Amino acid sequence: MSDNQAIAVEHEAHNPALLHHFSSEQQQKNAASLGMWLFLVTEIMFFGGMFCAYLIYRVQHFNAFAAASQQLSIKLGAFNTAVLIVSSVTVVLAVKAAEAGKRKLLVSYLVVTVLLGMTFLVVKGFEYREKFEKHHVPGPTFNFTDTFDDNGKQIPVNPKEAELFFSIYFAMTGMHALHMIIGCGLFSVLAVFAWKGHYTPGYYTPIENAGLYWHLVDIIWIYLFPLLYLISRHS
Amino acid sequence: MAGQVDALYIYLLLVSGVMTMLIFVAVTVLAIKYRRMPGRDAHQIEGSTILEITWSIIPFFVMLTFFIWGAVIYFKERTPPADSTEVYVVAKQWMWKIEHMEGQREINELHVPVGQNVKLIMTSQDVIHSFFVPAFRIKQDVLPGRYTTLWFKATVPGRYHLFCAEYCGTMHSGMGGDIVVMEPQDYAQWMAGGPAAPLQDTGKQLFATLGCSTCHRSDVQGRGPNLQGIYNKPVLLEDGRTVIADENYVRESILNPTAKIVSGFKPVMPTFQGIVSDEQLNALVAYVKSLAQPPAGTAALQSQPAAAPPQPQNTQVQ
Amino acid sequence: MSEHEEHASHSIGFSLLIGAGLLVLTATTVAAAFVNLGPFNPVIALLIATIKATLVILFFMHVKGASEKLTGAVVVSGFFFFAILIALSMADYLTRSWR
Amino acid sequence: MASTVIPANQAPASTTTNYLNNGHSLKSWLLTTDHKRIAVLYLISVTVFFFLGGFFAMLIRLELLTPEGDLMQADTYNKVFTMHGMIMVFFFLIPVVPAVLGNFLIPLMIGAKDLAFPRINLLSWYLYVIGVLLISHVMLTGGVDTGWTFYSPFSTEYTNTKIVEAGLAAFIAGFSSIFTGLNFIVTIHRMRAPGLTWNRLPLFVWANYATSIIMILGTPVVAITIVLVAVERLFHLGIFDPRLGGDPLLFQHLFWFYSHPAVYIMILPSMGVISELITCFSRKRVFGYNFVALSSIAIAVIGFLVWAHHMFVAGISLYAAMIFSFLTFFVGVPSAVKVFNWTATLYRGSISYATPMLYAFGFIGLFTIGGLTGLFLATLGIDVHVTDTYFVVAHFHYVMVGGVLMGYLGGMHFWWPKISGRMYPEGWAKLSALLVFVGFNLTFFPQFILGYVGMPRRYWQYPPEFQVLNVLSTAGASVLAVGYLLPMIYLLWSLKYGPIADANPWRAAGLEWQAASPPTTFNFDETPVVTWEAYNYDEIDANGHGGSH
Repeated sequence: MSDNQAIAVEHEAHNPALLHHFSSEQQQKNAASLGMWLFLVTEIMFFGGMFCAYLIYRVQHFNAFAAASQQLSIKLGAFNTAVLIVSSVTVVLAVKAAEAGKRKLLVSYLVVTVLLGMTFLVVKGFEYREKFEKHHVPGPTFNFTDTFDDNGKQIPVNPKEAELFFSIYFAMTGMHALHMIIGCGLFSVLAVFAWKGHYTPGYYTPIENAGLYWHLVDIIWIYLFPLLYLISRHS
Repeated sequence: MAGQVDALYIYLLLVSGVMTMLIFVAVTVLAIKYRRMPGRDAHQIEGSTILEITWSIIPFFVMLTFFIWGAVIYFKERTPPADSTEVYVVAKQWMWKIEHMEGQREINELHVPVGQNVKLIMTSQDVIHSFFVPAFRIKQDVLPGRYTTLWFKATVPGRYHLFCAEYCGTMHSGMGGDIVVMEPQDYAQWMAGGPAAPLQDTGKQLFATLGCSTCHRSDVQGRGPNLQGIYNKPVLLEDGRTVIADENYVRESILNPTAKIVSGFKPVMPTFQGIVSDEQLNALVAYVKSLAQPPAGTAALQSQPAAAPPQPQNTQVQ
Repeated sequence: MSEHEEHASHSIGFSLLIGAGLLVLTATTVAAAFVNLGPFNPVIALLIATIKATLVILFFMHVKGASEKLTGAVVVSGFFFFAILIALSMADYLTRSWR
Repeated sequence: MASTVIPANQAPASTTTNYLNNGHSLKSWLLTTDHKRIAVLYLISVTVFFFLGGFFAMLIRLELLTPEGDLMQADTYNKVFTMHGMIMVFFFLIPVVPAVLGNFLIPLMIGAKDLAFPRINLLSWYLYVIGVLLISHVMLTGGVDTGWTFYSPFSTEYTNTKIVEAGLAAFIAGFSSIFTGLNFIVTIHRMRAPGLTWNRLPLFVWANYATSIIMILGTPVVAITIVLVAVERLFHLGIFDPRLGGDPLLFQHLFWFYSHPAVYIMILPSMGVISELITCFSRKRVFGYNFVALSSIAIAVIGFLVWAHHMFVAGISLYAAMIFSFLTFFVGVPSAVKVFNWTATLYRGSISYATPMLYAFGFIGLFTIGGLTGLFLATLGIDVHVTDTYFVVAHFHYVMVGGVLMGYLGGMHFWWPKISGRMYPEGWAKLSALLVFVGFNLTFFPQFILGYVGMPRRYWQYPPEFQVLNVLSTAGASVLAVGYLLPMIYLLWSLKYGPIADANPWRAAGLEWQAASPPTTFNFDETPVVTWEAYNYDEIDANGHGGSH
């Protein structure tokens, strides 16, 4: 490992964050950015599989999807959408603070982002609890016989199809929530590192890349909200 | 059909045999002719766009002939002639249950008369199976929750292997049987051997006992659509789409009545999922289909003693 | 994502403006859902979602103004292959049995 | 001018520091970030799993020696072929060429010190190992019996074997593959040596680039599909459950969206290897460089448009089947272009029959058969009859074993001097190449016939009329087994007793041959500057050494 150390030492003079196998900081930064974008593409395809399933079933079972969708709370869904959008803004501000070398500002934006993320998760948790109480969680206890339209008339959708909707709902929002949890963890770690002064105006790639991740998770929710909550609400 | 598949197969064998020989001979000849020898250097060649285009386009057009011929056969294989005898097949781990329209039932054996077009309407009670008769060159997966169809015409009497070709668990390899192709008179004799009421009669009884006939009336439009003659006809739906009322549509309308609501009707029909078995479903479907031929259908109806006042033909089908 | 792009990028005020725009669009999509537009309801919902996603990608994720075309190419290819997944599987479902 | 070119034929003294003797502790291997050491770690692990998968293959062939199910129980047989499939697909074929040869060679070929993300590279290997441990756990505690395809609803509702664990193993191995692909793409974009433009890249690099695209775009879809199967089993979320109106065919769509392109993940890197071998051993530039390079990308992209040709009898719509059949023939074109170009490269060459070249010849032959029988399967009318029979089994073994393994073994022999610093014994190597070729054809050619006469795949017992062909196949399998065991033995032997290899024993083009054999930890003392086109064998032969001077 002597070579390794020698080269590492040689670069130490320039920037401690520059890894030995890169020839310049720019190359390293560009590599990290491209890597992150490729990772985001894998995320698109990962959720893409579920969006594909959703779309097919929505076409096949539209009436049941519409009926089941009306059991979701638009208020909570819209509130959560707003929370995520605001958190995306705070991420942008965090990146700008890092760029400007404002350490305390950076830390506070990161903390706010985590708090907003947790708000989202808590609200989501309340929604899930409601689903448990109303027996709208797929499985042996699932019950969907008590749906009524505006005139108080029972809508006779096949409960099995409604169960399919809630299966998709839990799969998609659950996977999204998992990504939120990961994002919150990520930003918490970054906040600690930022507090310790790891990031400088010359090196804040982790903040930028974590930000990209957060925005993508936000975008996924931007699609999930109308697709899951807003099916045929006007009738 | 087997003959057509074989003809295409032979064509493909010839073309790819020629291609394979071409490559093999070229590689062998070149490898020997240009083997390394002292004093002889390689001669550099960059490539040739004309050659590249040639050997991209020619194979493509050859492959196009494969596609067209193959698609034509496939289209025929998937389009049962109108005069087919229908047989219902229910697959389950690990057996084939067969129901003839005449009510005959058999397991792991399918008796058919020679020269008759036979259409199989198949569904599975559990996992995916696949109905494969190598001698007829046909195969179709059998799925839970819907019908798939397949047809064939046997031309030579004899016993032919029936295999399950989609892996379905422990005894997948034991889920086989025979297609017994018989001369028409032998077949008639065999058919006479069983008791059994025709499938649509079973369906008709179910139609009454399940209460379908209270809404799906034959004389007037009830709360559900009149099912007289709807089979294989286009149906206008409430959301503006038009669908063909084939077996799968009838089946879906019994199990998921609200999925496709007929224009002008309300989604009031309850689901029969979990209430009717796959065999009963087959009988109901057979009954609804029998309503498509009014003369025979009505005749059968009239001979039926009416248990409840107006109970004729209708099934749900919203 | 390179440095000069960062500097050329938008001011804090502009980012806040985009954020406000996203919130307005969210309100719009909720409101639109309660108006009966027939078959256009899902179209409107998806259109608004796509506008929002595009805003986030272009301005929050800085794809607009990125010195590198590659980032854009990566994003586009991601959505392109997703579209292939959707389009070709729908090609099956929409042409099944009920012709 | 490139100042770092190490003249060929100047063997580095065995005392110099190279990547192999730079640290001997276990830790120096297990915590290495050196792409070459990680490649060696992969080499060891995929070899172990290749022979484990091969062992299961032998069990299958032995069971099929007789028509009755006599060697093992039906359930055992089902688990055996499932493990054979899972191990070979997820833990051997997908990682083998990219993770071993690609990992080792891509940085060397593009004049970089390492991959862009060395630690992620190590993470990939650890993910692979976790996958391996999980699948071993599954194997030892009861196994899985769904086949590697996990078709729903059998996998979701009916089997009581360890689907969730096995799925998790494939899921984790999938992420290993995603990270490898990500690493390759970034490396190839960002780390090329000065002067190494895209049209000077070795075709092996192009092939791995195309492979990486598939890894990144396809793998996540199968990952989520596996997750959905797992949640269906664990939490009753019935996404594919027909009782809820879910569609088992949706599982197949999502599964094959990845798993068909996955076939190209396997074959493309081997195709890249063949391009390197054919040029070197005919001392020729490749015929039609641009077409060979772009055909890799074309295969990767078109490969995403054809998946439902696995589902022609599954119950998809008539029209969709026709679309997918039509699109499938488009993949045939770039594949054919490659074969034609390799053949044309031989023309007026100076062809040597060294072992790697024998494997390349074998590859062309077997891939031609494998590819052409693929056209049979793309043809709707034929597919209906032969799908899910031994015809399919034979076809994909021709491509995956005949193709991928021939390329891999050819590449392994070609770069063995670079990897180990030793030469392999040529005589034994030629013998094993011959055994593999003969054994392979004997094993799998009868299966084409077997399939056409109607023997379905995944059969534990079969009607007696199929026995003769099955016996032939089993006999071939035993020859094949010897053919695969031999290289392992003599390559291990050569580590100690093989003649020491110099930096460029084949006088081959490519930057990797300008590094020492074995290379030092950082590959090149100084970043090389490339001023020559790929495969400049005329210049090399004129100058007597690599590089352009």
